[in-house]
Amino acid sequence: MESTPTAGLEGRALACRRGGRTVFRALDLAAAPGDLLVLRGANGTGKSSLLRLLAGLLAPSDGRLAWDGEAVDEDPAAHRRRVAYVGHNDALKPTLTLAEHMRFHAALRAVPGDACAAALDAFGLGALAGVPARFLSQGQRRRAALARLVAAPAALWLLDEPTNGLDAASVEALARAVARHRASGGIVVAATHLEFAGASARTLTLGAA
Amino acid sequence: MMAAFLDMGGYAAFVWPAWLLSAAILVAVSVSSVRRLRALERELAEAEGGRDPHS
Amino acid sequence: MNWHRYASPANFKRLSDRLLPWAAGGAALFLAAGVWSGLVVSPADYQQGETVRIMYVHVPAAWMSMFVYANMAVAAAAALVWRHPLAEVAGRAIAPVGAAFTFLCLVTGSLWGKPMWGTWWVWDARLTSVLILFFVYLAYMALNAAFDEPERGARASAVLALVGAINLPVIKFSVDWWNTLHQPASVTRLDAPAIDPSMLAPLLAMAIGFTLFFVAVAFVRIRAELVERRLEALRHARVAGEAAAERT
Amino acid sequence: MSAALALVARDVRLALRTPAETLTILAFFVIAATLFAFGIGPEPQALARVATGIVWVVALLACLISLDRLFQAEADDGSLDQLVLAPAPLELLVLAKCLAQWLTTALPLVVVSPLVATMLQLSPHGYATLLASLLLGTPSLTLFGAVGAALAVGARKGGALLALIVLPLYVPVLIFAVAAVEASIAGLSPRPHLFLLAGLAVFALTLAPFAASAALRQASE
Repeated sequence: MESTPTAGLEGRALACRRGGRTVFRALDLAAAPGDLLVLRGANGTGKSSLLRLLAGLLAPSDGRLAWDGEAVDEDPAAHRRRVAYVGHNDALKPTLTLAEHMRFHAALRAVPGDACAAALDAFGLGALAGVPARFLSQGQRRRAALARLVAAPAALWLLDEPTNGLDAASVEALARAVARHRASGGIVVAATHLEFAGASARTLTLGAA
Repeated sequence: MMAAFLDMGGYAAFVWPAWLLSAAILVAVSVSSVRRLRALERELAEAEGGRDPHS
Repeated sequence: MNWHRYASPANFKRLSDRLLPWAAGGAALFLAAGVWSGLVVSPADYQQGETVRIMYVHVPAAWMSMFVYANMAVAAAAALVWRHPLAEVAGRAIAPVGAAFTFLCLVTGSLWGKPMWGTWWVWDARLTSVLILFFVYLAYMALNAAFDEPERGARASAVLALVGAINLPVIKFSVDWWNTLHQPASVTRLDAPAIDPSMLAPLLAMAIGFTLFFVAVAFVRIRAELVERRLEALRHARVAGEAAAERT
Repeated sequence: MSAALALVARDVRLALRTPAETLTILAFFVIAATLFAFGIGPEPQALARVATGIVWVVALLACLISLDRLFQAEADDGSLDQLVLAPAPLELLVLAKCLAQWLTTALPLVVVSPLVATMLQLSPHGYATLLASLLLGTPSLTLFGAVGAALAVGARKGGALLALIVLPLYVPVLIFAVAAVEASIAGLSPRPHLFLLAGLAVFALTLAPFAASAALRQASE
């Protein structure tokens, strides 16, 4: 009798080929609900590739990725519902205001109405709701991306260098959001250099071979 | 007889270019392909010879 | 059945070493027979005279342009559905050969049309369709080469090969429709004359000769692609090796 | 479904916020047509004979050049990842993008086409069918163009790449559309040609979203 399927995310012997080369091979990882997994490793060791693989943007060239024991590629739509991915750039259209971005995001991810406003306030962007994105600074743009992350009802957060360009207060806001998400049983996998994680964060170092 | 054959009933200007172009294309494709393969294999031999070829 | 083992240059080399001589030898044999029967033995056509001999290269070239594209479409499907490494490489390897045959078909068609209609280019339905097929080949090769990363180019052009394969019948139908709409009564279709047996032999000999030639060249070109892919991997590995060395 | 409608609304709003893009396409449509007049000469009979073909070819080219930013802009600012990762099927979102593109580019072309047709001395019998053929034909142009635009995402900048990919797919649309207009000018019924054009639009509607989505998934790997 197969042991009870491990809850949350589990990758076994994952391999990733990208740009004609094998970025990583035979990589195992597991993240149970409430976990925070921090990816460490120099540039080019595959942190971003792994995050895109976990998000389902990139198919593993080998190995198996499972969620609650069930292979992820069996129900890609369900996996897309449970993933919120923040990449390097912030997906902002210069001529649209923050509020318009949030409204579109809300429709795209089926976000309940009030969550958007709360998310903007959580990152101190409430006052900037009516401002077109082209006026925002690098830090404000990053916070706009994180606001949409927080608003989305996704169990698995995949963050690629989320603290780039953030000031101390925003890093603090992100840390609180991560803690809240973990407390509610969510999982966070983040590639970052900063120690914003606080307590009980597990680390996976890539390219250590 | 040879002259008649070459003349192709007055259509030499069309029949011969057609066949010669066919031959030219077949030769060009085959020669360029083989030469490309040889050059790449030589390059691979050097690259792999220089270091221990893994998997 | 693990096809993947043929993806490595060494294994594929063994396969092609066994089959290549047969394909190349067969091609030479059939082409020689085709030349001999096409140019010397078979009679002139009572209507078109000697120009009918152009048909013995024009029609096989047309068949090859479609046969090679069909191979590309199958390779594209295999590359996209099963991510088969050999299929990804095969498409890129044979496309230029298909384009060469298509170009040959167009030029010989023009050489065949000139004595009959006095113009180098006849907007005959079939010739026009082959012209569009030629553009699709060019688009495939352009898209294949338009990415820094060869694998990305291979998969993008594979999608185009399939989209092209689905659209070619529609394009063929629309060109025929367009041709019949603007059909001036005088221009008869650029049709091969009723094929009587003495003309069938050279036609088939040339067609088989072209096909075997294509198989032989395909082996050579696919091997070259696999070797190039291997070199690419070695270069990446060396760069990664250097990066690792710097870090320690 | 609401995601798709939200995407259409967002893209239309984006287009309205930067009207220059649409106006440039319309300007190209008119200028290119006038170039043909300079090439063929002002003589009305000469122009009238080729007017249908010119109007349609220039409309087709205008549609083509408006498409290369369709997905590349999304890829550049990171929105493409969010679209590919959206719960809604990517094919539906691609259709939404195409609908928005059609509304903001093809429709204006259709509105301006009588002006261009008049400049090219199109016979009066052809106007109604010209509009019908453009309305029925431009969806196929947008959909097949979207496949080309998706395939070219991330490709090295080559202006002609999109044209080389997409123009062969445009041939049937051009043939049926011009045939329809020519038929009505000649006093014949344009219906068979327009039906074929409509059939082509349905064909494009079923093929393009899947091909474009496959290309977009590759682009975001």
